[in-house]
Amino acid sequence: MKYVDTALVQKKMNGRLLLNTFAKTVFLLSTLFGLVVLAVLIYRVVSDGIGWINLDFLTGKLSTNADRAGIMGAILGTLWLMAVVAPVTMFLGVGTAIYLECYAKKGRIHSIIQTNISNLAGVPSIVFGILGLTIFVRAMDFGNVILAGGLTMSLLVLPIVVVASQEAIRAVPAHLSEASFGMGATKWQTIKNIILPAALPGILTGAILSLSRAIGETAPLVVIGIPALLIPFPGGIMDRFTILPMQIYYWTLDSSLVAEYANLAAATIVVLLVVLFLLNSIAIVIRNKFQQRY
Amino acid sequence: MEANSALKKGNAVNVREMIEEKKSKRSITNVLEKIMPRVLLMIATISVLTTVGIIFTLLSETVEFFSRIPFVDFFTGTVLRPLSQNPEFGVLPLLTGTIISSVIAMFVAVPIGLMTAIYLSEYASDKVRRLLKPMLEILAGIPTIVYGFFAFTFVTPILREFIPGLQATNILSPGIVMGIMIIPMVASLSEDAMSSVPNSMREGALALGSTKLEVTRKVIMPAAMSGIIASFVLGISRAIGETMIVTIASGSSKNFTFDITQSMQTMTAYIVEVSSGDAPSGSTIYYSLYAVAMTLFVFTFLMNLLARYISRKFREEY
Amino acid sequence: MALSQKANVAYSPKGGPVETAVLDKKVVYDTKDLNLWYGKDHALKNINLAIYEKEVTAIIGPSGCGKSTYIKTLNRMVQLVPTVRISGEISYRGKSILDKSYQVEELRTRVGMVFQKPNPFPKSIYDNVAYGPRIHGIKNKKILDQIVEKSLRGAAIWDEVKERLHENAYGLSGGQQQRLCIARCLAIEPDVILMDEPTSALDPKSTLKVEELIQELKKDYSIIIVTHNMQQAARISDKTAFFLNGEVVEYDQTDVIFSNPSDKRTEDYITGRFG
Amino acid sequence: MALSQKANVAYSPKGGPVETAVLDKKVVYDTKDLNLWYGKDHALKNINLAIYEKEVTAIIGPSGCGKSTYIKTLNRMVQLVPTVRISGEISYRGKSILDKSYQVEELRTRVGMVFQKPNPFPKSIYDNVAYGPRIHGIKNKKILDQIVEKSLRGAAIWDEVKERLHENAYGLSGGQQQRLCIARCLAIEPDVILMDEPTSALDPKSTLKVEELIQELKKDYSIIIVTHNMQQAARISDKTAFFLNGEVVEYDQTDVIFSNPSDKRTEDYITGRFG
Amino acid sequence: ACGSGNEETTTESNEQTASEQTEGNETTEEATADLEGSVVVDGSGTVYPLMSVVAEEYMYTEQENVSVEVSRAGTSAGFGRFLVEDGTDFNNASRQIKDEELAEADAAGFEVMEMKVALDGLTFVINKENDWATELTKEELISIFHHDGGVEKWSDIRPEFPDEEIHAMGPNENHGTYEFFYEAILEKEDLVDGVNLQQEYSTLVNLVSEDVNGIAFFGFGYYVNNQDKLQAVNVDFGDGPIEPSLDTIGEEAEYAPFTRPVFTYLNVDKAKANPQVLDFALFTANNVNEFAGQTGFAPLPDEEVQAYVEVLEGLK
Ligand SMILES: Nc1ncnc2c1ncn2[C@@H]1O[C@H](COP(=O)(O)OP(=O)(O)OP(=O)(O)O)[C@@H](O)[C@H]1O
Ligand SMILES: Nc1ncnc2c1ncn2[C@@H]1O[C@H](COP(=O)(O)OP(=O)(O)OP(=O)(O)O)[C@@H](O)[C@H]1O
Ligand SMILES: [Mg+2]
Ligand SMILES: [Mg+2]
Ligand SMILES: O=P([O-])([O-])[O-]
Repeated sequence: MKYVDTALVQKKMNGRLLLNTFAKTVFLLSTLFGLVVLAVLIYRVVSDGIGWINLDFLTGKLSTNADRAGIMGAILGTLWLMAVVAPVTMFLGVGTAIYLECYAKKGRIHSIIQTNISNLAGVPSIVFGILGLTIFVRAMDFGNVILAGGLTMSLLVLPIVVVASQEAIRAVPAHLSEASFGMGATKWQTIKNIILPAALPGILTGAILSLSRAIGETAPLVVIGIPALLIPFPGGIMDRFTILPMQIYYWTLDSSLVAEYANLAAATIVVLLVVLFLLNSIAIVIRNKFQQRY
Repeated sequence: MEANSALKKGNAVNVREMIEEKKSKRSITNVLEKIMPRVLLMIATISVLTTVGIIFTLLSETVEFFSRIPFVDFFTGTVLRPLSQNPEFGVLPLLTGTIISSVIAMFVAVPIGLMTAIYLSEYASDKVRRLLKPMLEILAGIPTIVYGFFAFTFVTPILREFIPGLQATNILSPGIVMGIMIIPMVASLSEDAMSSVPNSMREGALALGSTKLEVTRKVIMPAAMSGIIASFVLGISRAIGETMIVTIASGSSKNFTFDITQSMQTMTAYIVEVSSGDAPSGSTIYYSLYAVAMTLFVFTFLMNLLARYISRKFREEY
Repeated sequence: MALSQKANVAYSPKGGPVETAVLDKKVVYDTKDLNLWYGKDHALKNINLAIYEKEVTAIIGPSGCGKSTYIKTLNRMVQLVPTVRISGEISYRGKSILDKSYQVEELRTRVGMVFQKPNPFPKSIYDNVAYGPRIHGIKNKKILDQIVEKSLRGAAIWDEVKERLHENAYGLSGGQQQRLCIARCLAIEPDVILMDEPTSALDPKSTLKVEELIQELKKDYSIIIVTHNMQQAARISDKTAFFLNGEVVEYDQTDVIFSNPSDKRTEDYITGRFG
Repeated sequence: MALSQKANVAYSPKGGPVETAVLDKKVVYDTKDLNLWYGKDHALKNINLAIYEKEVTAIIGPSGCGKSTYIKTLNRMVQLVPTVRISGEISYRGKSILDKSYQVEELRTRVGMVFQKPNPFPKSIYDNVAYGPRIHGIKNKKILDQIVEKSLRGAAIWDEVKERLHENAYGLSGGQQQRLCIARCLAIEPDVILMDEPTSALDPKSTLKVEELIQELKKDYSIIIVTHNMQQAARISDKTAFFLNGEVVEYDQTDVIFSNPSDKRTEDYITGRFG
Repeated sequence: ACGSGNEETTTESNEQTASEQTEGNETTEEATADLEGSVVVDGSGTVYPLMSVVAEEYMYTEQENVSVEVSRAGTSAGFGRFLVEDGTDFNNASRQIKDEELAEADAAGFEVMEMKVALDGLTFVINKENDWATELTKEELISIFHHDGGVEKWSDIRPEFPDEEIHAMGPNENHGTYEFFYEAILEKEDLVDGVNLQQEYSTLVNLVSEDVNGIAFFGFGYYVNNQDKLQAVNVDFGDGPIEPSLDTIGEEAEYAPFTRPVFTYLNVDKAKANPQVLDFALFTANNVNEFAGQTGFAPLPDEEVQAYVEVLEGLK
């Protein structure tokens, strides 16, 4: 007895194939949707902003006067912020990763820390802002200075560095550390001389990605409080500061006060995107170039 | 080879002796060996302390808030007038704002993200995938402030062409843009889930004469469902916590409404508003900041737990 | 060994015309001058083979000789590998399947395949078997029930699973899973069944069951089976092809191959001198 | 086979006293009633073995029989696996190394190890060899230079690499890498060298080189070598232990094991009847 | 030169005023740059455009080593930061300080000096396409925002107006503008239900510019800079409709009922302790009139400003 009617199957086949082709097209279009938005976004920002980008804009001081306003203060603020975030996250992130991967027994402490890190990664950035405001700005009384902002951002991006470093450390083949132990090296010697150097490209990649996240974050700093007008350049970690995204934020808000501010905001976005693009390219280069094949 | 052993005998360097000799000096190594685990444990504890710090700061001020505003009033109140002469603190306007914007975002991110994932995992050739995936990841790396600007100056005006009643600040436009921002996250996590369905499953289905669409719908997606759903939940969590897009593009009206053409405020935007106002500590509005932040924290925390639970509990055994 | 029928030698090393089999057996697959490359890797070299209806054809050979590649060419699954290039011709029931115009989906509904590792879908036993009929548009619950039962019976696993049709297929043992995969394949009533080392992941008892099943199935289906296990080939197949380095060294009646091979390399392989 | 010396049988299945070797050979390692578990998995069962100075001791047996586990116990590397539990005793030069009080780092500076897959560090050739001396506190550049040269000569690779000492070790061929690993091990002038299938990842030519090297090294070092390859054991070792399922089935002079084994299982293994 | 589309009309005339005033002021052009340190200014968003320009000018031309940072949390919120120990140096305000607030300063142990910096006209703005509500009486305006005004639709005001719902908007309670409106104009009666109160003036500008039925109030400066997007309601205070302009929003002028002074408050103790704070206060007093016009404020009478200069000189 035949249940499967070959003629019927044949008849339905064309419809099924058509549906498949149709779906494939729809899926491709969906994929392209995101890219089209990206292109539009970049085009918009660049066309609004590119005319305003020149050396004076990049190196000038902030001003209420759109024609002479510059973003050097925000650039320096961003750099200073990185100067806090980079070492702090590297220290905390890599330290935590080493502990988790090399020292912690797979037990309670390990799982507490590990779970905690993945939870921390999901905490909204603005909540970190409140933490920073309460702890660094107020309780420790730093005020709304670079150090307070930097420490807040460090905690915010810490999970990124930890997870990336863990992966990098885990990717160092066991036979390398075994060889080191086999020579009578202690654990710390092995970590320091073998594991960390081998994991470094991965760690750096993670660190750069975390920096690029920190550079783009605005919400925590809004909470911490950044002055709308701050002209002098920051000169140290205890100075007040502004950063590129905050400048974009204020200029966007004030575009109703002075229409050109919208262009300044766009120009600043272009600068910010270029910085991010460079950082990510560096990360990719490091990943591709220095990744050792064992 | 004989030369080698000769070299060994005649050699001035006696490594063994030197090692023995240096052993006395190796106290630093030994000390390091002892203290490093502790130092590293301390470093690792900082991430835990961060969480504890978050919970502690939020909780202590929240407790004070609830001593002034009854718990029930806060969670059932539909009026939020924190700065008014006779303030009212109902969180429902913020909750609806948050939920509505997240739902809109997911309406964008779920279908597009999922279809993107399907395309990348099931249809695209290796070459195309390697090209498209990093480009999509750029989308995830764009600062949210840029999206806020985009929503406010580009998406809203376009939408207003089609939706006449749409206000200049509204929840729809930031919702859509948040959705766009979340697409790469949903796409990438779902794609991971689908790519980890073993090839034997695909081959089995193809060998029965299925089209790729059928393989995807009937075999791959059911098998990867837990990962896919987890990606949605994480996407929602991300949308709930997103701040700058809504702050810029949805204004700060505290309407309790379900009309997406209106300006609404989310929990995150409320926190921005109150803290840009820099409420004097001690005032109820100051404490309300923490109560709202606590609510937000609990919300996203539960979402993250849920996502983890789903992807762990319902992981398919192949 | 249960070889009873006799047929002419179907092997034609020079690609010349293949002699028709006696006993009214028709050629299902005819392969002519087939060459296949994975990128630069020449995996199949000048294959010429004719495969007959309602027989079990075994393909043996050492690892990497191209056995899997060959049978995956028969339902064009091999083309899922993007780097694959093919020349030559395979005709199935007289139609050239390597033609772009030949719909693979249709080919695959007529040619079932069973894989080395059992690969049931992560669904219920019932849904596994009903998968094929469903995608081909059969929705009627009653008919599906009948198909599922018939296929599971056909795969000699009905009695073991009839009480738990709606449980997940992963609850079955490896041998049961493999028979389920065979049932899944039977459900679309194929003409040919390709099997790539279907028992290599199974314990001896399950292997025996599947071998018995194959003997049963050949009444209705043409079966091509790849195996590492020469005893198995000898036990269950009617014809055997010996592959080496992508070439067909010898193709003949199974008893001929195992008792009186004409090629020295075949003999070496069968007597365990390499592979 | 280059076996010239004769020694008494050192194998003592019942764990009784091991007879001392003639020819003034001292026992380097003495293993008594060693048992080892990976979690619940009983990987070594009642091992009793005495290993002698300046000899090559080969350990053979089928895959999974515990060879690697055993030699990794000798420098306590096996304890890097967290689930490992050990009972019994191993003494090295008279001291019990399984004691917590015995410093593993010290043990490992005296007992070098060479692994199955060449595993140079991703550093320069020089730094690879200098690694051991450096971690043990030798910083003096001149002394390091001497050590590096001497060790590379000792591992018979000096001439091939002397021009490129500061290039990355991954530029070397597999066989060179393995000899580099041996050089790295020699740099701290160990007493014993443990080798876990040191040639299994190498081509025949490199294998030959390493085998010659081992013959050379045994003048100065005691060598314990795990190998899958029975010909290799027969070629290079003085004594051979045959492991099966975590037990020592037989331990004797290599020529005895290969020509006149006392256990049926040993004979089956050596003649290739299993494994 | 920081206006948008309206440069030709306002800015040029302001520049003239500015240069005239500069002649009378010897201090302005000499950048002595002998002071350093920081001056922290917070408070009113209304006053922000004026004070930020003053601060910028001070840093460019007067003391380049002094950092004057200007924030704009809003008048009341700014007082929150000002009236504490070690708070901000200045607080801008678009309303007068309250007695309770003064009491807080006492409690914190410092003296506060009030300086008027300019005059601002509370401006009601409507959409460009709104052609019916361009002239309203003061009472009609109040009825739109008053909770008891009985007005929901335009047609409730005058029957010939469209039968459409009015969308009333304004700055939120963080702002002095709100409080001025609430206290001085609504006489502490609640605002209409459903009024849309925003933190950012830019949001209000956008909302009204895109909403035919919208009406919002804020400082004149935010209107001046957005004349291309908005139109102002001419208010009839009884003697015919008055258009708010720099000329009409003077203290004695026709728009006076909706005119209010805007202030900055100085922490006197800090001024005494920190020369740069005092110096900036002096600079502000001396120069604020010069910048009032271009930022949308009417300047104060010269005598009034001069009085501050004398008081400040006395603190040295
Ligand atoms: N996807 C692929 N890409 C590239 N080369 C492949 C691929 N699959 C198989 N090959 C190569 O083609 C040759 C034949 O492989 P095939 O899998 O057909 O061998 P086989 O006879 O089935 O071996 P086994 O008994 O191990 O399954 C081998 O050299 C193999 O390396
Ligand atoms: N890290 C581990 N954890 C758990 N079990 C292990 C581990 N390493 C080895 N085993 C088990 O211990 C037994 C002995 O393993 P071992 O690696 O010593 O075998 P071997 O003789 O070296 O085999 P091969 O020749 O394959 O290297 C095996 O059953 C193996 O599965
Ligand atoms: Mg195969
Ligand atoms: Mg081993
Ligand atoms: O910003 P305000 O001037 O209204 O306080």
